[in-house]
Amino acid sequence: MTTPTERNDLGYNDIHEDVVRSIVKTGPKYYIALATAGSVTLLCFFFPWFYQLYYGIGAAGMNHPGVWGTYLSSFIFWIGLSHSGTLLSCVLHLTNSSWRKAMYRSAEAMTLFSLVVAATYVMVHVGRPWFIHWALPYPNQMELWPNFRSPLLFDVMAIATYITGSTIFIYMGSIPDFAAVRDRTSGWRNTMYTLLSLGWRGTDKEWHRLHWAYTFLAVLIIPLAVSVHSIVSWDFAMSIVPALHQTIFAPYFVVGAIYSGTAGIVTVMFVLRKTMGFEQYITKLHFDNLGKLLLVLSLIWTYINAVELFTGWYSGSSEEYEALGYKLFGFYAPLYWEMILFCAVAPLLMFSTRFRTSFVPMLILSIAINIGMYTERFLIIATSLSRQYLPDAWGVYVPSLVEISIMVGSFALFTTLFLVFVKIFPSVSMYEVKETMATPKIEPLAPASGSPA
Amino acid sequence: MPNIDRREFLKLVGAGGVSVGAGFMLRESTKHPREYLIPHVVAPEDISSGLSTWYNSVCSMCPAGCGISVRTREGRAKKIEGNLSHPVSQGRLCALGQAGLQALYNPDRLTAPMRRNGEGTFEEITWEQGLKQVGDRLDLLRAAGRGNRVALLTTGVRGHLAQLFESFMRQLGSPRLLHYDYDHPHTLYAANQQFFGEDRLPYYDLQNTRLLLSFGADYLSNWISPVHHSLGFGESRQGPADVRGRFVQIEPRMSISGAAADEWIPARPGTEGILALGLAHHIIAEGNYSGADRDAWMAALADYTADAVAEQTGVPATTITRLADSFVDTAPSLAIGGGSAGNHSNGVDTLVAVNALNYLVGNIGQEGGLVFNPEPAGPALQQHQASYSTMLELAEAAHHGEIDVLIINGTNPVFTLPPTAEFESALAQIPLVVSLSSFLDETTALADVILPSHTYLESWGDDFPEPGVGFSVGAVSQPVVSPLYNTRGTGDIILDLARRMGSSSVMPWQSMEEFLKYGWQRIYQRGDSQTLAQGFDAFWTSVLKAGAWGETKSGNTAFSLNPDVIAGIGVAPPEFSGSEDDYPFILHPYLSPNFHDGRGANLPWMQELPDPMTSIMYGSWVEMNPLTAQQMELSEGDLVDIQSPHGQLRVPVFIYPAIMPNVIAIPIGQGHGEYGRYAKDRGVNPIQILSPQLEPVTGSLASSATRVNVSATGKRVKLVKTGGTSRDLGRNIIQTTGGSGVEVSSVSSNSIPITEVTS
Amino acid sequence: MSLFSRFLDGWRKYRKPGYYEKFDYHWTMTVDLDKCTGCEACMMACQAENNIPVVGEDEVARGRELQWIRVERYWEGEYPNARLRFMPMMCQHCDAAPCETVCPVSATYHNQDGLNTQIYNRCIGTRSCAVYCPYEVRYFNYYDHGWDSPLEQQLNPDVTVRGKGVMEKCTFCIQRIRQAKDLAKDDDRRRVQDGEMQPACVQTCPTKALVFGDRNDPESQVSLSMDDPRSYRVLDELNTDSSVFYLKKVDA
Amino acid sequence: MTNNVVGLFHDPESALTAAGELKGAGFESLEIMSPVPIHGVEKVLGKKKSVIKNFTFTGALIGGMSGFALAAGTAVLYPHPVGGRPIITMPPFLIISYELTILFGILATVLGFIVSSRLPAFRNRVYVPEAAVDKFVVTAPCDDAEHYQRAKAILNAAGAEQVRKIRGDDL
Amino acid sequence: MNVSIVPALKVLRPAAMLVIVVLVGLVLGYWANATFVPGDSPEQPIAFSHKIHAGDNEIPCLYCHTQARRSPSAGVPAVSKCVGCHLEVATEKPQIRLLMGYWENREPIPWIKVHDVPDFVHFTHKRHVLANIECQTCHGPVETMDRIRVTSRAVDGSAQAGQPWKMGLCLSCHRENEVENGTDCWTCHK
Repeated sequence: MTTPTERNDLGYNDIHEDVVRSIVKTGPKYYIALATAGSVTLLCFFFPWFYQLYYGIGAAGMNHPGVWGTYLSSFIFWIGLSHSGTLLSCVLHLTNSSWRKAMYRSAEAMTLFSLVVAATYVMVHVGRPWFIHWALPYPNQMELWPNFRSPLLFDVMAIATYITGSTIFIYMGSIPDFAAVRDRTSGWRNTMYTLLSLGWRGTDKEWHRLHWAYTFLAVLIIPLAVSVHSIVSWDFAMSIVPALHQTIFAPYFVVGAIYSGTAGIVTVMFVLRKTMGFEQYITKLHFDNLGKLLLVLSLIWTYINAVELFTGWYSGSSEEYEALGYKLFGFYAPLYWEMILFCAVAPLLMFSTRFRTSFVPMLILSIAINIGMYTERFLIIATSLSRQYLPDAWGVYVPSLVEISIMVGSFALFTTLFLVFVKIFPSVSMYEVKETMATPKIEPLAPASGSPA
Repeated sequence: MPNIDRREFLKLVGAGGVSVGAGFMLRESTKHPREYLIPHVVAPEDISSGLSTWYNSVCSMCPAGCGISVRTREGRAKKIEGNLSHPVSQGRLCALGQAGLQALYNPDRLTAPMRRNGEGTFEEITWEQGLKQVGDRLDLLRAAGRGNRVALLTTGVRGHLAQLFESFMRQLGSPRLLHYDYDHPHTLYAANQQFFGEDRLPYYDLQNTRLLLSFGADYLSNWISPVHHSLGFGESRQGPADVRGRFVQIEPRMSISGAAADEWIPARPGTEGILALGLAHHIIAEGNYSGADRDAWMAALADYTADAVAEQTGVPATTITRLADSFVDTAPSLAIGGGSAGNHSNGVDTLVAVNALNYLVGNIGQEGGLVFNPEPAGPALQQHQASYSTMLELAEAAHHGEIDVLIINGTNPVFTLPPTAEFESALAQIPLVVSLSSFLDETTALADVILPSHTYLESWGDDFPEPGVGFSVGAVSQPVVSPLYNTRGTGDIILDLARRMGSSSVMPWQSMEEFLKYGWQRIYQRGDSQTLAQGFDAFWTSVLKAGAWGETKSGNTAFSLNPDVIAGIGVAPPEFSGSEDDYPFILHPYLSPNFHDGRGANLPWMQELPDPMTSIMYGSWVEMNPLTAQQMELSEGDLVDIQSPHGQLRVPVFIYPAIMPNVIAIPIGQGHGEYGRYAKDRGVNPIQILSPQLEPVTGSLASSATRVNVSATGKRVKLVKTGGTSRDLGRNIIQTTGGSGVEVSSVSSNSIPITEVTS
Repeated sequence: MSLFSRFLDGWRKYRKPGYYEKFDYHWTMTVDLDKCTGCEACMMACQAENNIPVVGEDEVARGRELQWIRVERYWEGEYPNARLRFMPMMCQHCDAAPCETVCPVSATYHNQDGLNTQIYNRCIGTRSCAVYCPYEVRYFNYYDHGWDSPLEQQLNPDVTVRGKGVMEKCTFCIQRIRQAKDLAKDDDRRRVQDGEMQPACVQTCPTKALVFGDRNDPESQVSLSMDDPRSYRVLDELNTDSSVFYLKKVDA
Repeated sequence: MTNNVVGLFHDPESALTAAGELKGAGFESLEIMSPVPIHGVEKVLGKKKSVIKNFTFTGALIGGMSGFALAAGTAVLYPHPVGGRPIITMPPFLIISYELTILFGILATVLGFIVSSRLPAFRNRVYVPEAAVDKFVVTAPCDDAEHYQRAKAILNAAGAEQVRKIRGDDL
Repeated sequence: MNVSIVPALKVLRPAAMLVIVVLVGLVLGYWANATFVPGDSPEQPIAFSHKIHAGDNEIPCLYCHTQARRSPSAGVPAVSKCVGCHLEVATEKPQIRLLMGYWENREPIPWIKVHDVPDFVHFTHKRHVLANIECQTCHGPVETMDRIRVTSRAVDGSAQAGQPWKMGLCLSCHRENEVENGTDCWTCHK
């Protein structure tokens, strides 16, 4: 087993210090970043949203055939981004991969916050968000309940479950670390961590219970995560719109989600590494492994895309044929080819180990992949709705300024949440990193090329 | 209880207080806003809250004269539908008729009398002021024996309002009573006069016809009585179980009727009459006409052989002979002509030729052919229809200072006359221009005094549809709502002015309602003994209730042709102003299905109703053949300059698959400079560039005889339209049957095309 | 207990597909394409009857028109043999409607008259029904549309004015159906008679191309019309089991 | 309140040895606090059985059933037929059941964890902050000085860096 | 070192107290408004008493609300209807003088609507009256009220004073009586 740390001379204490410092010591740069992200959120996300609430959803660019637009593609994007964090973490936990341990906390946080942003997007998307509670099952005097046959309601249930599950999962994994931070803080922080850590002491019994609870959660969350994105795909696939009504959509969405989520992790890893001083914990190894994963995912994704085109073409159905042809050569074609370049062609660079282990190229690629994946979601909605059964009702949808602003703002919202997160949660799991290290000795080990078990 | 120190306690008390207040306000804000129940002071008989009341009346949105039923609730008109018992509309109504509600509730209505003040703007005045100003002037002129310096220009009203106008002008001693409408079919009247010797339109029995040849008449959209024609069309198509009527449309640009037809035949603009004579020639040459005057016909039509006609019209000779043969073989059949075919320099000749066609196959006076109408039951009137040249005369008289007062009612000549008529400057020469319009249209905007009239839904009136439906029909238009604004009925205004001129002895009626009742006495007298026994009041009530009155006396069925007519038959090639080299395209302006001659443009519903053929809303466009557009490298939305010898317009292009390559078409109706917020500054008005070409017989404007050239501007706009792709791409969405080789089960099918036409 | 028995009762009854054994009335419309001239009187009638707002030029340019019934136009052939065909397209009131299943709040469902309902005040505006509808006849209120005063006085008091964020569509003039049933009840009549009630579009159609009635009544005009050999349903291959039948255009 | 003897070790092996010896010497209720989970602790302090899996299973079961009951029950309470499907439509309701199975499973697991690990701590249990950083700590309750001395000796012999006496609340 | 969460909870106690006080305050304020400032019985321009008319004098409801039997709306009587009796009856009372003032000025009386449902509810009086449902079932014991106040029918069928109409109440009655199409949304919402 390889250790995740770059240097092998780190002791338990060093990690402890590094992580606690990342929480307690806050420089002006952090505040500047937080203020910037916060104000961008307000200005680009909440302000346009309130404008839209006041005047109606017409503030966005939706129209008659294109009743869905970027709000829904952003929703899928964020849900997709959420897919790698907790899911990957669970899989790696169950397979006992040690390289997971330095990165999984922030990956899970990414899951959680992208889910929050996605859930917010549901509110942004619907025409009358002030009645959104009608989609929740609760007893009311109208004796009306939501329609449990609707794929949208599967979504509601799945996302609610996924948010709950992810929150609990990240929290549970953090309890020992909260306890560790608790001992080093005072004042309100101490109060907070005392409560968050629930009085954790690290006894053998507690570790044992935590281990099992954590494992069960991981087992439960893997099928959940797969179901979540399948269900999101069913919002589309259960319609009879040409090019949406496809059986391959569930795996397509799941793979796409993991793909974009993994790319998102690479981006977040890079940023954390640079800004939080985690160079020792987030290493080339992580990028290398994530790169391999990305490469595999990109190949699967490309394959599914090819299959989608092939089946559409082979079906001989005029509607399918037209819709797919429109995707390739119609109004939105530049976006399609951009997507193919970013998501299918560019990732082939990762066949090179040198590329995988270089930080900046990986960052650029990961961002490109996510741009491509956003485009993919946009195209799924925009092209299919533009070319449905009745040619007389065809039309084109173009996003409005409000939509673009809210999209930009959603990234700021995500960043804001993440910035708050890094000051509350230990963004590297201390105890699991310690676990992978050699047992502390009085004299630090001499740097060695091999790694002790 | 834990210890709480004083400060803490005060803090809590404060917070508690604030939140109690917040809770209080929260509840306050959730309370239902206060609504009121406003009772009547005295309960009216015909208004029951929560229940609809229906009133029958007459539509005035176009000259067809459909009967309407208006649904009202709580004294407000809610919906206009066709009156089931009215023989013209039979319960059906077109889009424009239904949008009449928006004329009533139009936010841009004139709400009170107005006068132009020194600064050139309008200021509100009282009715007394306005009527006094006009009445005094009229009285002065009448007293001075200069009543002929007064002109009354009205839209084509019928019935007792027309009679009222007539007697009013008679009191003034002025012959200048002009009924002017852009769309009035002068040439059709003239052609019928010439052929049948009757200055009245016959009834075209579409319902029973088995083959209709329409030469340019857009009978389903704007021609004479579209709703009634539509009823006939539907009935002929799929009414009887065993036979299906066949419709053929001949015109340079496919109209709604062309789209509905089974066959659309493009003929060069202005050559429709030649084509009709070509058919006639073939019929006679094939020996299918055996009348005594066959030789005279043969002589008159000698030049119109199929090949010669094919050359002139651009319609293949085979098509001509095929049409002619089926026109003979199918009985009853009917040929109608009008619209653009009548708006050429040879308009009257063309329509005479169409009548000749009917004559030759014996369609005249036949069911399913052309049926003569009896004398309308309404008051006997002289013809006051003003053609283009009449309007020119009026303008000239005004320029010469011969007109002192011009009263304008409901017509908008500034919009519907080409600028070459110089009507606008003529208005400026007239010292007192009085408008009785409900809206500030282009003409009213130039008036000196505006005495706004009720809309038709607020006022009394009556109508005797012209042409009738083969028998006499009349209907009373009654107010269905109380007036919204400080306006008065046109008839009431005229009566008031008459009183002020001291004409009370001749025109003693206090109101239009009274005058109507007086006039309808005469119609009541026509009734049978049973009706007479019940008295006039019962008759009046029943007419109001039914919304229609009619009697089944038909017109004469016998017809003999004046032999002189035959010799005069012949259609000259159309004349166009401008040379073909400079102006390679022929402009085909057509009445918009939505706006008619522009009168519907102030109705938001009509503005947002897609044009049936193109789905365009809210604007103007020029239709071009795809090949022409391809040659000129134009595509949909490209702005082009349309230049005629008399003006220029800038319009976006719409590629129209069914228009002749050298013809471009622009709908009339948009391009208003006034006429309220919905109409103003939207699109273009093709009348603005028409050449003042006349039809020599009637003096009407040959509006389809303008040549233009088209030049690209390099600019583009996005056409506002609802339709996406107008090809079904083999998806078989609109399915068809029939033709040959299609198996149709025979039981109870009303769908098998029996009328086989060999093609 | 009653809740439980209701549930048990329902369990037996409600597991059959379709749920309704028979619709009380099965309102159906036929559109004779051979008669339709594309005059759009139906569109105007619908707009007037159902308080459909005018959205304005800018909104139409963005593709946000509201038309419960629209006239689709398809060109065929090229000049000089070009033909234009019209097809009125309104909510098809499918008995197996894709739009109904997807609504998360049951704002649209099938009622016992065989109608595809749309309950405006329940709608939360997910617009998914519009995506699922293959006929694209569901229209969305992107804004609160106003009426320039006094145009609001023409509003039909029997039809709710829809606010922003609400989906709307053709109802077969449910207010008229309800009123006809109401009157039928007054007369101790058990059923609404054929022709007693017509939606606004059918009522006004100048060529009588539209026919409306109860399919359950074999004598009704619409039943006869449906049985015409020309009858077909648009996009029937999608198995939406729609209640609007089109009669093929005769190509003669 | 009880007194505890607490030994701090630098590595887990010595802590485990010390714990084993303490146990051998008759000390009960031993605890090992550590910054990371230690392998082999069960060999020394005896096998632990967790009830969490029972919680998870029960929760999931209840979740699945209540998910279906929720979907089917509410559908029956106010039937809204949609798309020609039965009121109780199996496939979608099974999806709802599936999601609720997982949701309740997760919630029950958390409950199981809280119950079985006796968290959150409302009392001040014996604790050594270094255990959260890098020390492995063995604690044993000892009532009197004699016990304490004995334990201290054992711990020191096992290589404890420090031995302390800490008062802590009862569990 | 402390592991117990109790001290931390104690630290949070003031904040928790504040939250509790605020919540209690909100509820209290809401309740106080709902109870003591009833908007459900507004003061009318004329203090018309249903108790005197419908109760003491036993005038049937439909005598004045003539529309209820044939229209969705029950209607309020025209001023002339009031005057019809009060030209003779109780002419000297101040409220009647008020009424005559309106009559003489030919002004309608701006009655404030008490029982109101949202605009998207299309309730029809006609069907309910023809089904022989007592007016009191929905409007409460009007004949005992000097000033009319909002009343609704509770699920058990009793009158519920001060409570506005809720959809559940309509539904429960429709279910109980197995009204034809009684639970079809389009019966009331269209």
